[in-house]
Amino acid sequence: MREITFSEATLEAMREEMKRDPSIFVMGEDIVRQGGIFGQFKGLPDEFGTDRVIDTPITETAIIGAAIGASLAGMRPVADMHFADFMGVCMDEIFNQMAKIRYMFGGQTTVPMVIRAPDGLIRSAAAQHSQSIESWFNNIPGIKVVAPSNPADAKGILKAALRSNDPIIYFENKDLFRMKGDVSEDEDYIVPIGKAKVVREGKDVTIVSYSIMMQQALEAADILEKDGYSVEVIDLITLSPFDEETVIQSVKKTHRLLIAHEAVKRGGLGGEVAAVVAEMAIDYLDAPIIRVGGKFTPVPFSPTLEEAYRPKTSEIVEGVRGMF
Amino acid sequence: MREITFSEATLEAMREEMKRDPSIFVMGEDIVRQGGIFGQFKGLPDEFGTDRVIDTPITETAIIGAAIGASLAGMRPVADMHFADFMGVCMDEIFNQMAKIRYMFGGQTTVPMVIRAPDGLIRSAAAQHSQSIESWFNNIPGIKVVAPSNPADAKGILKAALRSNDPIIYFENKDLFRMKGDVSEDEDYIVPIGKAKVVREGKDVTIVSYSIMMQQALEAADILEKDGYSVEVIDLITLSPFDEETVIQSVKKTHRLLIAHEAVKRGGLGGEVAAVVAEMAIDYLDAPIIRVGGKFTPVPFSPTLEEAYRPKTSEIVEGVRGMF
Amino acid sequence: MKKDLYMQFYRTMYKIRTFERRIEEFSMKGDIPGFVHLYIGEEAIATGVCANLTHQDYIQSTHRGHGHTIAKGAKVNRMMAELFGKKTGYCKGKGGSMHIADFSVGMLGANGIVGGGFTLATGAALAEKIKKTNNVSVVFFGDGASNRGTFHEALNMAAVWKLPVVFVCENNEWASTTPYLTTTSVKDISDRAVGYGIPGEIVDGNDVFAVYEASGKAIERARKGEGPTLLEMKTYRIKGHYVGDPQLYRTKEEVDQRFEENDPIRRFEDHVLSEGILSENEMKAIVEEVVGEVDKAVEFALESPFPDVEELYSDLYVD
Amino acid sequence: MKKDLYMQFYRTMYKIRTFERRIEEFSMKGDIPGFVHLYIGEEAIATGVCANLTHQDYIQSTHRGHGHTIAKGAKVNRMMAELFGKKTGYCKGKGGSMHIADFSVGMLGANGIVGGGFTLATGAALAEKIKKTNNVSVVFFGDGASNRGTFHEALNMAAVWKLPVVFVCENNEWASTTPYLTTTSVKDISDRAVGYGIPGEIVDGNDVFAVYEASGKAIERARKGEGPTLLEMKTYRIKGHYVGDPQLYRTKEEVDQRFEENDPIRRFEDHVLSEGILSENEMKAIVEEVVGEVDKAVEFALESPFPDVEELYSDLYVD
Ligand SMILES: Cc1ncc(C[n+]2csc(CCOP(=O)(O)OP(=O)(O)O)c2C)c(N)n1
Ligand SMILES: Cc1ncc(C[n+]2csc(CCOP(=O)(O)OP(=O)(O)O)c2C)c(N)n1
Ligand SMILES: [Mg+2]
Ligand SMILES: [Mg+2]
Repeated sequence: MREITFSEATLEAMREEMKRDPSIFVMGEDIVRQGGIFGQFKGLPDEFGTDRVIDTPITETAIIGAAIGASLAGMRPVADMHFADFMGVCMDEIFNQMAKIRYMFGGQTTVPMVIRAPDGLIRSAAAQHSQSIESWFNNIPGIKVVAPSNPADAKGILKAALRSNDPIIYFENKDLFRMKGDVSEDEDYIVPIGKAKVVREGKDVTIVSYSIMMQQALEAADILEKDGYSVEVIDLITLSPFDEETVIQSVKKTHRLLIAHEAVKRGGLGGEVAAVVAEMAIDYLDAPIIRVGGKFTPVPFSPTLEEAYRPKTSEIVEGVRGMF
Repeated sequence: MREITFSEATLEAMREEMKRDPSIFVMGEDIVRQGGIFGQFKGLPDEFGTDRVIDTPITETAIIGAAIGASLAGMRPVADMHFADFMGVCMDEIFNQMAKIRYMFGGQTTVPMVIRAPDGLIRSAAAQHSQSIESWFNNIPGIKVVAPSNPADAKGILKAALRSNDPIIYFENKDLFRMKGDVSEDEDYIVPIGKAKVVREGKDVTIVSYSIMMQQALEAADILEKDGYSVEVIDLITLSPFDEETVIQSVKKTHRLLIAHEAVKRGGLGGEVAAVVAEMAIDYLDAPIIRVGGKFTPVPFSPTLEEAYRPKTSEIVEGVRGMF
Repeated sequence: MKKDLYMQFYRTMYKIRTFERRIEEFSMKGDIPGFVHLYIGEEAIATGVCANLTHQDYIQSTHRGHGHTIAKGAKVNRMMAELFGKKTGYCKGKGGSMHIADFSVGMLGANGIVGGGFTLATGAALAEKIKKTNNVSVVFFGDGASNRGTFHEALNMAAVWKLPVVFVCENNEWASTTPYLTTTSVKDISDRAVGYGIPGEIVDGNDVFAVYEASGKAIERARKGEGPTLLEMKTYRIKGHYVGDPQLYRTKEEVDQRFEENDPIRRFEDHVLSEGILSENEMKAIVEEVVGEVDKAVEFALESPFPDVEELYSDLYVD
Repeated sequence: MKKDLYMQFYRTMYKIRTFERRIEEFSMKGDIPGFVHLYIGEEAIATGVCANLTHQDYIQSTHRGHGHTIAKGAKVNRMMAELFGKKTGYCKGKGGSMHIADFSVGMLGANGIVGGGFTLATGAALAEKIKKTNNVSVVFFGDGASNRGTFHEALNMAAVWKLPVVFVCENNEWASTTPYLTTTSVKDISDRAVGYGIPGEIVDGNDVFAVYEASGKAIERARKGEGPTLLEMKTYRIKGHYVGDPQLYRTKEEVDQRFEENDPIRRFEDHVLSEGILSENEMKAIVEEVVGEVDKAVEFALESPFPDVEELYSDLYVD
């Protein structure tokens, strides 16, 4: 264990897995000379050559389409999206090809590939470079979606994704790339896909979150602790299909639920979590299910507006206080 | 009033509004010679000429992009998607341009346009021609989404959409096109965007649905009536942003809620409806919130599998029975 | 050698024609569910191209994919079963006509998305390049598909990286109900090769020999690592866009005339007979063999069960 | 007449240069939020093209959009305010550098999506065709953007329908950190015009006269209903991709040399001086005027308030 950044943790996962498995390669824009916008691919071209670390044209459609085709031909492509905001460009490839190929061809093939998609707010990147769109994919059977909240999980679940035989979207929050944390040096350190983690145990209320909002969730838990509330915090890590069992067990214990994410609240993943609980465990609930998320607007540019858009620790704290 | 089909009702709306407003034009694939796959544009080329009724190349990206551009230049384009399944091709244009242009440019312009998107199951059209993807757009601020369930509303809300200054996605279920019903001949017959309709009043349970699943919802209500349950049925009509008030009022009265749609249940619109109620009216609920929707798989081809995929009246009936 | 090849041409073309005729019949009766697009009149293209390929090579197909699938070596019985939605079909009944595929022979799938195959085929070629094999990848696509953005992105990528992929346009003059020149900005789609610095060639798509030769050259070029080629096969869509299409947009006379003048199978027969390459009897034997095979496929499909309901949930994820 | 035009060229180019230098300075200090892409060294393109346009004509711009916006006639004070995220900006602070726009002069917006403008400009041209005006639409785009599928779809559509739109490629040899030939399959992007049956032309993008003339011809052609043109302006990106780019992928020497050889403003000055079209004094007066204007814009921006928090919820829907 040693402290490294989230970005370095993903780099380590790539390096270790590319060494293990020659069928892994990575492609995207500005990887070779820049090492990725967030340094997340730095050094890979030198280590693995430009046959396996590939700069593409600015063609997200062809990047994802080619990754799919390469996976059908036995490779394990990693496709970098530059910004998650550009996934609209290749949405057809993602939902009509990648997600469906195994199923609609009756299991004749697998589509082992990973899409890396940096998402979230970053200082005034504005409407087309700040989005978190994970909830769309929750409605698309055939894809798995993960979103780690810290360097250790970033490494562990990226390694799991690189070893998986299913197509996986790996959302990595842009602002998290510089986060530091202890990360295992074990080359088989895996964070399993499909399992949520109870990162803080509590008795009075469950906060479900993931990715960068885990920071606000934990901060809120600290504040609420001082108020005398015992807060359980769950990090989903896998967003689709998410770990319903862990959430339900927690709510059965705490009787209260708040879900927080940076993505727009309306139509966000929180709705699905709330709905599952309202279906499976409503009798255990002693308060309304509260969701905290981005406001229902595109992300505005000006710092004052961006700050108004951003979901905040105080909203989580107020939300929980209102339950008692 | 006279009985016409859903397809004819949309045609009437187009014809009347195109006569009223010369800035409306329509473009898409196979409109001129075929009149649209579902006959929904039949006769328009003769009446309005091929300047205003336009056959495009097979380029959904350019269709939506050009519609956006034309709307910025003062027109009111209607863009036909052929099948809603193809919206992935132009998803970037839909969510990064159409939805955001007014907002991110500070209200300098409007983007008055309508996307017509035939969706849903139709006899074994399989994985890429059977989808209902409305829930994605619920997470995208700046778009309004409507989905009528019968010929009268089809006409009324299409006219409202054609007169609106906001970008609107009009989902029309493929199997509904041949549905017959009474439709107003009033040229100003408008079904307002943003308002749900209580189409059947009841006291014991609220079923929220829309589009083709309204048929199963009403059928289930009949069956349940015989069991002695008084069922209220709400047709959302506008899916995003949906009419929260009408749903909440109903649930406050009936204390029970089931949401049904043909789209995949997980990540579907039902989750958002459930979450809103679990946040705003949980104290009124006497039972779990049940959702009925498509199974979590791509739509399979074979009739037996397609039938297994399809959400059914019996699931609604069972769901409600389980609440008591 | 040459004779074997010619017999193979005939067998494949005739098998496609026979298969399609039976499909048309069952589809008209409503026995085959879903949308069905027939390859009748275009048989020489799939046949001529695929004769240059091994099972280690890949093809990507279209919504009009039966011919490609047969030409690549798939079995008609499992294809037929798939089109009927049966458990014994290639996709266990989950795919149907628009998603027919046989991965075991390198047939990576029909595609319900027009232009969906360009980038996938490019990716398969990229994989082979990384793996340093000399396998190639071929993508079939229509005149209509040639206008999609995926065409441009894939050709550019394949050209820059010199990938072993061949782009085969089947210009049948129609995209659904639309004459291609009303939506396509060039008469010869092969002209578009200029924009990628790669060879582009016009080929008589109803002449199986010409198709075989031109695609053979392009495939050889790809195998040698010299990069992609754009081939435009000129042909004509004989049937409606889909089975059941009322075809109000063109006259029966036009179609009949085009077919009479330019049926690729008739042209082949005339040629081999007049050149004395195959005899009437040899051809008759092939016809009988092929018709028998398709008849058996129909039986197989009709006798096969529909998939069990539990099958709905399988094949979604591996892990 | 000619002199007026030349003075306008100088004023516009110098205003862009001055604006960009100030933006660079404030952006480096962290006073300007968000990503900023500078147009330094490419001023002749926007200037020469837009000199042919009226406020009824449209342009679609890119992430590198300040130059286009100024050339189309927007006011630098409201631009500056927008880049600072202020309430008085063109977009009330909601857009910033990547979404600068002034609809009142026909500037339909910068675009954070590379290649996002092709189809929008095509649509604006379609609208004008339907309305039977003779307004035109121009879309600026980079060498990198020329590989996107939207390029192909828009050029095909514009060509088939003979729409009044001009496609202006700014080939500055770099797409972010990538030399264009490593991702673009043709040396001359104008070659791609062949694939759409439209004229394609290479232009010296650092020669404002050449730009003015070539784009004038293309715009005239568009106005007359003869359809689109693809122009490739050869230029070079003098600054980093964005302000703050460490530029590890090229040497400072290379950049300095290219700038020295080919600064479009210096070339203009040399030309008009040597031809005796403008005097040193005339040019100095323009410089002073422009610098004063930009200084005032900075003051305006700095003094303007940030938007109120309630502004977050406005401009989402009209109805
Ligand atoms: C992206 C997309 N848009 C539209 C369609 C509907 N569609 C199916 S086939 C077809 C025409 C295709 O024409 P072409 O590419 O020439 O192939 P052909 O049918 O002539 O073989 C259309 C428009 C589709 N399946 N996918
Ligand atoms: C669809 C999309 N993909 C990637 C990006 C990230 N990106 C922004 S600018 C740029 C390079 C653009 O190069 P070019 O088109 O040549 O324009 P230039 O910057 O040279 O003016 C890239 C890759 C983006 N904004 N949009
Ligand atoms: Mg065709
Ligand atoms: Mg460039």
